[in-house]
Amino acid sequence: MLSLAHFLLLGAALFCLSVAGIFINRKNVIVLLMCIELMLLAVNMNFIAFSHFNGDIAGQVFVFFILTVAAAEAAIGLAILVVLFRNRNSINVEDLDSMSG
Amino acid sequence: MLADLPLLSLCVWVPIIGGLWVIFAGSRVPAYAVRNDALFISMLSFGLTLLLWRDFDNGVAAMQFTEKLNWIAPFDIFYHIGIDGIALPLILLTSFTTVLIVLAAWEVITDRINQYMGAFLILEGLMIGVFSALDAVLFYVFWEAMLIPMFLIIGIWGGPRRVYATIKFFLYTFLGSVFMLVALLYLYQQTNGSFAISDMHAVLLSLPQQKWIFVAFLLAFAVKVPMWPVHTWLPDAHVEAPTGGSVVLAAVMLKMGGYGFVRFSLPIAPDAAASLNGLMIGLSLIAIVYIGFVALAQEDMKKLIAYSSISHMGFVTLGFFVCFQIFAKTGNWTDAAMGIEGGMVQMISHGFISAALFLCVGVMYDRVHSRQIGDYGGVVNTMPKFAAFMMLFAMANAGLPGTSGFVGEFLVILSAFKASFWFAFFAATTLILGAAYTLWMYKRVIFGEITNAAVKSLEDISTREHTILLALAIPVLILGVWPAPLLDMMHATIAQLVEQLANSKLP
Amino acid sequence: MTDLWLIIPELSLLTLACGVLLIDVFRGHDSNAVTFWAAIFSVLAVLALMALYFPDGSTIAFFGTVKIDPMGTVLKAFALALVLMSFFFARDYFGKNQEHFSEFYILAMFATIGMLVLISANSLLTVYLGLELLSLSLYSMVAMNRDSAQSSEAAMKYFILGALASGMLLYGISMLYGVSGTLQLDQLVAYTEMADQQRILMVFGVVFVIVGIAFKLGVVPFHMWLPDVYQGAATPVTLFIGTAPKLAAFAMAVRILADGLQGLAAEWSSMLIILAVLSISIGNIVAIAQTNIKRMLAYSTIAHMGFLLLGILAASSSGYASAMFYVIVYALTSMGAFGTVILLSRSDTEADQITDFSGLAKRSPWFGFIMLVLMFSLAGVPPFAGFWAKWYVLKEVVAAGYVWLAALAVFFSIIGAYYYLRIVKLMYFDDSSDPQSLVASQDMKLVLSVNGLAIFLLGVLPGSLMSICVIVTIPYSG
Amino acid sequence: MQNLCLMIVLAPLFGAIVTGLFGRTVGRSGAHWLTIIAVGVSFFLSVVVFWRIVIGGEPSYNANLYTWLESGGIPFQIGFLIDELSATMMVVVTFVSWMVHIYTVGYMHDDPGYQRFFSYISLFTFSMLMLVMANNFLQLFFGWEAVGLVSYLLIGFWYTRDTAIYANLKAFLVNRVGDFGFLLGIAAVLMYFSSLDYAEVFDIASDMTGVTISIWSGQDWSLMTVICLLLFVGAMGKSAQVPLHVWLPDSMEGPTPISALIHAATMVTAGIFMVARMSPLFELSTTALSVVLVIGAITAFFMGLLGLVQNDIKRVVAYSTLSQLGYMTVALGASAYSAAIFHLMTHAFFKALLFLAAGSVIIGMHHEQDMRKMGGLRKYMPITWITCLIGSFALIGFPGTAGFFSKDAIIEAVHASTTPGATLGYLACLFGVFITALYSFRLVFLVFHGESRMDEDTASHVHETPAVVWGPLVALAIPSVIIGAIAIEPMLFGDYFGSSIYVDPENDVLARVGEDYHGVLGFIWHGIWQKPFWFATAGVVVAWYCYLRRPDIPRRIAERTSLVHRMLVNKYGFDVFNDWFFAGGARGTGRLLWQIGDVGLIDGIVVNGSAKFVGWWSGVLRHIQSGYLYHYAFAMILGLLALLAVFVHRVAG
Amino acid sequence: MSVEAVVFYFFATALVFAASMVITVRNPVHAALFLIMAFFASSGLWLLLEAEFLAITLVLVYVGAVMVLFLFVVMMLDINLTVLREGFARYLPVAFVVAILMMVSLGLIVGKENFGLQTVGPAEKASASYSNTEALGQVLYTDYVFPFEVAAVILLVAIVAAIALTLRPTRQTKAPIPEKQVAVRRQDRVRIVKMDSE
Repeated sequence: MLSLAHFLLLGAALFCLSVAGIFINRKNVIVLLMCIELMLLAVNMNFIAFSHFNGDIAGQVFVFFILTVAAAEAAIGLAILVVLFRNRNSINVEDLDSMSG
Repeated sequence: MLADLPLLSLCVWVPIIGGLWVIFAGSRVPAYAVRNDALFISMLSFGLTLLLWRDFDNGVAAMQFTEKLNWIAPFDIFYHIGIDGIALPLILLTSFTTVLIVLAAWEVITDRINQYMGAFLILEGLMIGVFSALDAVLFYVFWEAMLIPMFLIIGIWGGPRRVYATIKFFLYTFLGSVFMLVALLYLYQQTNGSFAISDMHAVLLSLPQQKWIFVAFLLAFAVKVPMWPVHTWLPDAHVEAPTGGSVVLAAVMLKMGGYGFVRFSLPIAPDAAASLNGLMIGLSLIAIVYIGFVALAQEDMKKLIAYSSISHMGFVTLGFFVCFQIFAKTGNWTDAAMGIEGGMVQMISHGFISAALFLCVGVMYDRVHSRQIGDYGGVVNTMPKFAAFMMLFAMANAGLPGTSGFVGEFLVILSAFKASFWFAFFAATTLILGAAYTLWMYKRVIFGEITNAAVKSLEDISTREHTILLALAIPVLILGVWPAPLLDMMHATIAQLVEQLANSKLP
Repeated sequence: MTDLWLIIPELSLLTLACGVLLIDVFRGHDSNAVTFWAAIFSVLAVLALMALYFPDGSTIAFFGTVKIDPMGTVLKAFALALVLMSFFFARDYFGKNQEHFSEFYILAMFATIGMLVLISANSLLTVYLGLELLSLSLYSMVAMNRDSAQSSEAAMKYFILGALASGMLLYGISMLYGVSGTLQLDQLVAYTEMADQQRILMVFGVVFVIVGIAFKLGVVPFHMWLPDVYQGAATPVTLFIGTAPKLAAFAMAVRILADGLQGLAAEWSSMLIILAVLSISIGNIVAIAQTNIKRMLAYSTIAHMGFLLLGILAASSSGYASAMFYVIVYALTSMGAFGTVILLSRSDTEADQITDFSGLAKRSPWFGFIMLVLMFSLAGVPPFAGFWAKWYVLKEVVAAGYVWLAALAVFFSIIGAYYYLRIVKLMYFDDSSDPQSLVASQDMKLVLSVNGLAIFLLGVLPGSLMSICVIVTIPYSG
Repeated sequence: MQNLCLMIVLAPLFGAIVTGLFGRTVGRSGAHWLTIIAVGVSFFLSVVVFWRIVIGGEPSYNANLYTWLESGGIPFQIGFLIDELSATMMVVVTFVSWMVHIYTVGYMHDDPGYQRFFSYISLFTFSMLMLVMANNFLQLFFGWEAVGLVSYLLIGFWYTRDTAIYANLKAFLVNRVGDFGFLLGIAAVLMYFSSLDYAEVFDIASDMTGVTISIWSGQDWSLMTVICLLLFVGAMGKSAQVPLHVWLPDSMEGPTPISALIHAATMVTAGIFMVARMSPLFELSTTALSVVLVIGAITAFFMGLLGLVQNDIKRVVAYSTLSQLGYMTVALGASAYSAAIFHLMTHAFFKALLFLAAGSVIIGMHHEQDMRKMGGLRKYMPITWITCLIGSFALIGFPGTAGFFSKDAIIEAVHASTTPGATLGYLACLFGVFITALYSFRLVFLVFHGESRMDEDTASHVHETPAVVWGPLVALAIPSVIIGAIAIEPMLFGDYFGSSIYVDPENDVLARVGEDYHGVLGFIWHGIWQKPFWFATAGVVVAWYCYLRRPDIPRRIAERTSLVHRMLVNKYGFDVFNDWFFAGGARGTGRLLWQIGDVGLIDGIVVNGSAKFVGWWSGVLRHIQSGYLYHYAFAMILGLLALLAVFVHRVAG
Repeated sequence: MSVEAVVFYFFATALVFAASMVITVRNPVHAALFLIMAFFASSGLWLLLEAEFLAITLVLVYVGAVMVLFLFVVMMLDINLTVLREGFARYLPVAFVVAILMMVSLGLIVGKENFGLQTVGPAEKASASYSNTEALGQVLYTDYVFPFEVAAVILLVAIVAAIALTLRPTRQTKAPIPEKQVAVRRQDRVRIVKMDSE
């Protein structure tokens, strides 16, 4: 039988992968944006699993909103990315170091 | 009619509001008008404090002229002020010194004179506020707010290393006082929600509690006094400050520390004070002896006087804390009062003397623009009147009987002897060291042949300077010859304080 | 229908924001002034409506997603007032630079809606949506200085880290939801107060939620975005980010922690202790080394947010009151500080170096004095409002039994005092390298003066604002 | 009586204030007339007081004037105690002072600081009167320090002279060392007697003999010994006893009237007066008396020796003063207080005389003080010569002169004393007589007799000084001769001092000496056959031989005994040692403490060090903010992990 | 092993694999494609959890819109692919350690002990007439109407912001702008500098 733990562990694994992705990715900002999508996916997995096992619809509603927000976020993120690329001609994460200290 | 006025509040707020007025209105009027206004305001507030004195009842230990208004209602914080025999002389000293400072700056300060005068007037009001606050929060607000005008005074009108000095001054004192704030907040909890100083006096505290509170207060007050080893801000601040700044620092601001001890540390944590008095006495004696030697090595007049201030303030703390030892030896608390009274007298007298000495240095500095002893010599030849005044103040600084400088030291040494021969022994070394550094400086600066052209072209003191120095000479002499009125003012209050010390506050 | 009246500020602001957006779109490129006045009018109108519909008690509306209570309304009012002030500063700044800037007002208004939603949230879902509405607007505002590489870099960093933080927040929310089975804060609190065996799971969720809150506040070690964003964004944007959203972040913290997780106060207040200590220490220490005033103020913000946490971690109604007082005073003060940076800036140069403040007291005694008031207020020196903020928070920390924490906090505030003093030093003790007189519009000068005087007045008579904070947080005392 | 006393003290004070503050207004003559009249009034009133108390037998007057302050339940008063002792002192002080005032008119004639000088000496008179008339320790200390102040001002009167301003600083500081002990003594008195009033203290003093005080832990000292020794330290300072004598020779840098008034006749005897005043205390401690005696003996002998090698005319007199003060101290140690006061009085007259004579010589020589450049002045300044000779005879104790009576009495008393150290004291006094005679007549012969060694320019100007100068010489010469014969009987052997001096019957040496006393002539006759007279005669003869007959001998002796000679010339090295050890050491300590303690440790390491430390941390910590996005994210992740580790897994575990 | 378990493990494996590839592949286009795969896999899992509406939405919205947007941007920005993955392996160990640590921390909590069948129990199967879409729809416009409106505002902001950020007047030409020239003020062009005479 599948238990809640299965889905939660899967969600946790996705979460960790996305976090690791943000950390190891040093060249491409787009991949960072993708990692964030992954992270949201992990969270959604949790919500849906809880919603299912608790028999409560609220979790799914939350996921619905997360999906909405994620779409908006992606739009703004990519817009910023475009602006960034226009200004610096690079989306290399390592180049984003004009301010420090 | 006059009796209905909130006299004490006027003493606090007239200079503050007057100061703000001088700053803001003064930017559009010529300098002489600013000076006249500032002088008028300072005289007015001095007059108001004299009225306080006139109506003050020496026989009463309780607070007088009390005023109590709601200030911060949610926490029972009141605008609660009042004075007793400890506060009154210090308030008189404050308003008196401010008049002199205004006079001393008369022609000397040309840059932003309105701000200079205004800063000092505001400072005066804040200092009177410190001495009259009966609510711990009100006290703290005045206490800290003082730093701002002082910070600016040193920083704007100071000497070449003024920035270092003023930041050091600010941070040093700030360091001390913030821990006092924590202690006050802690006491607020212990008193079940009261910031009234009298409630803090009454609350019972265990010994560890008292010790922590005592240490927190000690940090605040020891820096202000200043006690060894947290004294190093003082020489720098004094040296770099303009004359008025040095005067107010030495004459009044250092007294805040001593005042804090008698208003807070001793009555709130008497048992801690009793158990830590060895430390306090030790630090006081180190201040007296160590700093006495250090003063001897100074080449800068202001620095020398600054160090001498530290050494003299050592008597204040010695007087305050020696009482516990006396009690331990004699079992008699009335004996103990002498030390505390000696300390108080020493504060007042040091206020006059150090102010006078800094003004003297200021008089020379205004002419020669040097504070180095080596740049002078033979000043008496060109400035005989000045030399006479400075001789008086130098002698007073050396604790000559007949001047106020003697009274406090005498009383403290007498009571220190009751505690231990060696306390008195080390304290009495100031007789030698104090005379040595003061008179040696006097010798090198005033006596001798004229050493250089600058000294040769000196002009003797003007009428204005004459007035200032005379105004200081009179109290120095009167207090030396007849200090009884000053002590009468304080007896009742100190008797009450001693009673508080005698009763353990342990639960 | 009654519910709609409760959210009248949000509704009206949304309507007006859309109206302003339309005006802006149809007026074309010359729309700056019109948009500005329309935005000003909108905010004023909302403020007026709020005054008319001030709630006399706490009401939960919209099926448990919204909570309208006096605390929220007061915070909203202050947030709107701060936004209003920031518009004046922004107009002056952009006016000097001859830029097209009307999006600023529109995005700011949307961000304000986000704040209002966040402030009156009663559900974790509302918290999330309000937060995202606010954050997304802020990301784009930071990036709005389109030709600046620094701005877009800052926006990118802000965006990525913000998304990471909201991911963590969501993960935490999912755990809380999963364990308690509810998203509604008033139900959650009931659950936290009785759950025992599930406690560890709740705490697990709380950790992630705390990360989200800490990020929004800018608390160490979740503060890394803050200095870069403050520096990189155009000054009015920095000013905007540094003021009103802090109120929203505070509200978020109180809503989640107090409204929703009061039963776990023991745990989360220990977490906040760690964060507070780190923030106060690192914020103050690193600020010393800064040469850019915006960056320095960023680190100062970090330290101040640590102080704010001190009030929250007392976990009592008076603690929340103190934190509320703190955040309002802080926002007002830093508004003035950034406002002065704008005052000094000119069309060709940003005045964001600390040395640009040299000799300000001589160039303009009045604004030198205002900045002096602001700096001493930030340093926590009486008689300015910042002192009372610190005083109040410390009082609550001591009341909660953390005397050592109070001592530590004041110790680091001494270090903090140093860099504020340095500004005063430059203004008052040094001579100006720039003899030109200040260029600024009269209305902005007026706003800045009012701002500085408010700090001064609040310093002399802090009682009324304190009373307000105490009264509106009374519901938390039970 | 109170008004009388007030008049006595306030008259000179008034003179001092007026001439001091309004010197320009009153003018030069105004200044001297005013002060001379004021001190004259004071003198005559003192005589009245003396008459009433001593001759008229009125009871002593003891009353408080006002309360200086009250603290710790103890009132500190200002008041007068007029008894035989103070009445005697008042007369001596005012008389000498008056003479000096008159003399000054001539001596300071050309000095620009004329008014100032009168102001100072009047102020001095006031202070000294306050000292002797005090009825309590506090006022005594007041006067004590006040005379010190005036002494300081007067030694440095010629403030442009480096040596003068060096000397006055030194004088003040050395006196301060004495005052240091004195003050501690007063503190001890206050602690154990709870009063500073003489009468109250002396009343209960005898109850305190058994009381001990612990200074080093475990060692109990007798309270009275401690008090007396501390007080005596004060006396040593003021009365220039070894090793606190070093200031007195240097004080000769002051104008000569001052040397006469302050540094010979009055101020320096304050210590002697004080010990006599404290006799009820000193009598209770044999140890203290013994110390006093030994110190006095050392001073009397060794300081006399130094007089032999001095060439400055005033310094010779100064060392002679030191030596004579030693005699007085010896007398005190032997409990012969009246003898000490008696010698104090006679010494005041003849030493003032000698100083003024020396001053007269100096005026005559146009401020030349080196005796090697004098000689044969007898012809030019006969009055000075005569009076100086009288003074010298009095000093060496030539039978019949005032000095003879007082000095012989002291020597006899010491001889009879049983106080430990009395033998040493006796020997020192005896040999001291020889030395005294030797240096005194060395002075006389070198200055007034023999070849003139003046340069011609000086020689052409030398003349007798004006009457205003020699007048006081004469006025002082008279008592120098006769006062001894008049006063010896009542003062030493009668009940002159009444209760003002207390001597324990066991210690009463004078009573023992008095058993052999049979009138003045008998005393003279007796004296001629005693050793002191022969020692004195020998001294005069040796002086005559060495300095008139064979002036080459002294040089040869000096060469033979170069070590001793150098030691004497260097004044036993006290000055060198003090300069090096105390002055240099204190400055060195100060610099060390300042540079290492304040600048190095407190400011350098703690204050600036912590500022630097914070700055360093700031520099380090800001590198965490690397600017890289992934580091930022990493920090957040680590923060999350840490929180998880601390809160979740700790709670779980 | 039940059918559900087989399905779960299949999709879970696919999901984890796809996610791993997203963060490790060199080419962002490939990463985007793997992300799409991940979305598909989770969509499958969500079906297993009876969240049909969301599963469909995920595919439609994400794969259909968001990921296309991603790909569009990737293609639009002319990125030098070769430098993008340099030095990638260096950070792998650290990342690995962090990820493992985190996985352990998370796993200890969300594992069987707390969320196993013994504690939570299997979910109740929905009845055949149950419509996930209907259930969502019912609450969305009633209970969650306020959040729904806020979400709408968020989308509006996204539109406004995206346009405001990316739409800008192209200033490639050097042509002068007369209105700006006319509006110029003296202090914009001339600065009077005071200098001490040498």
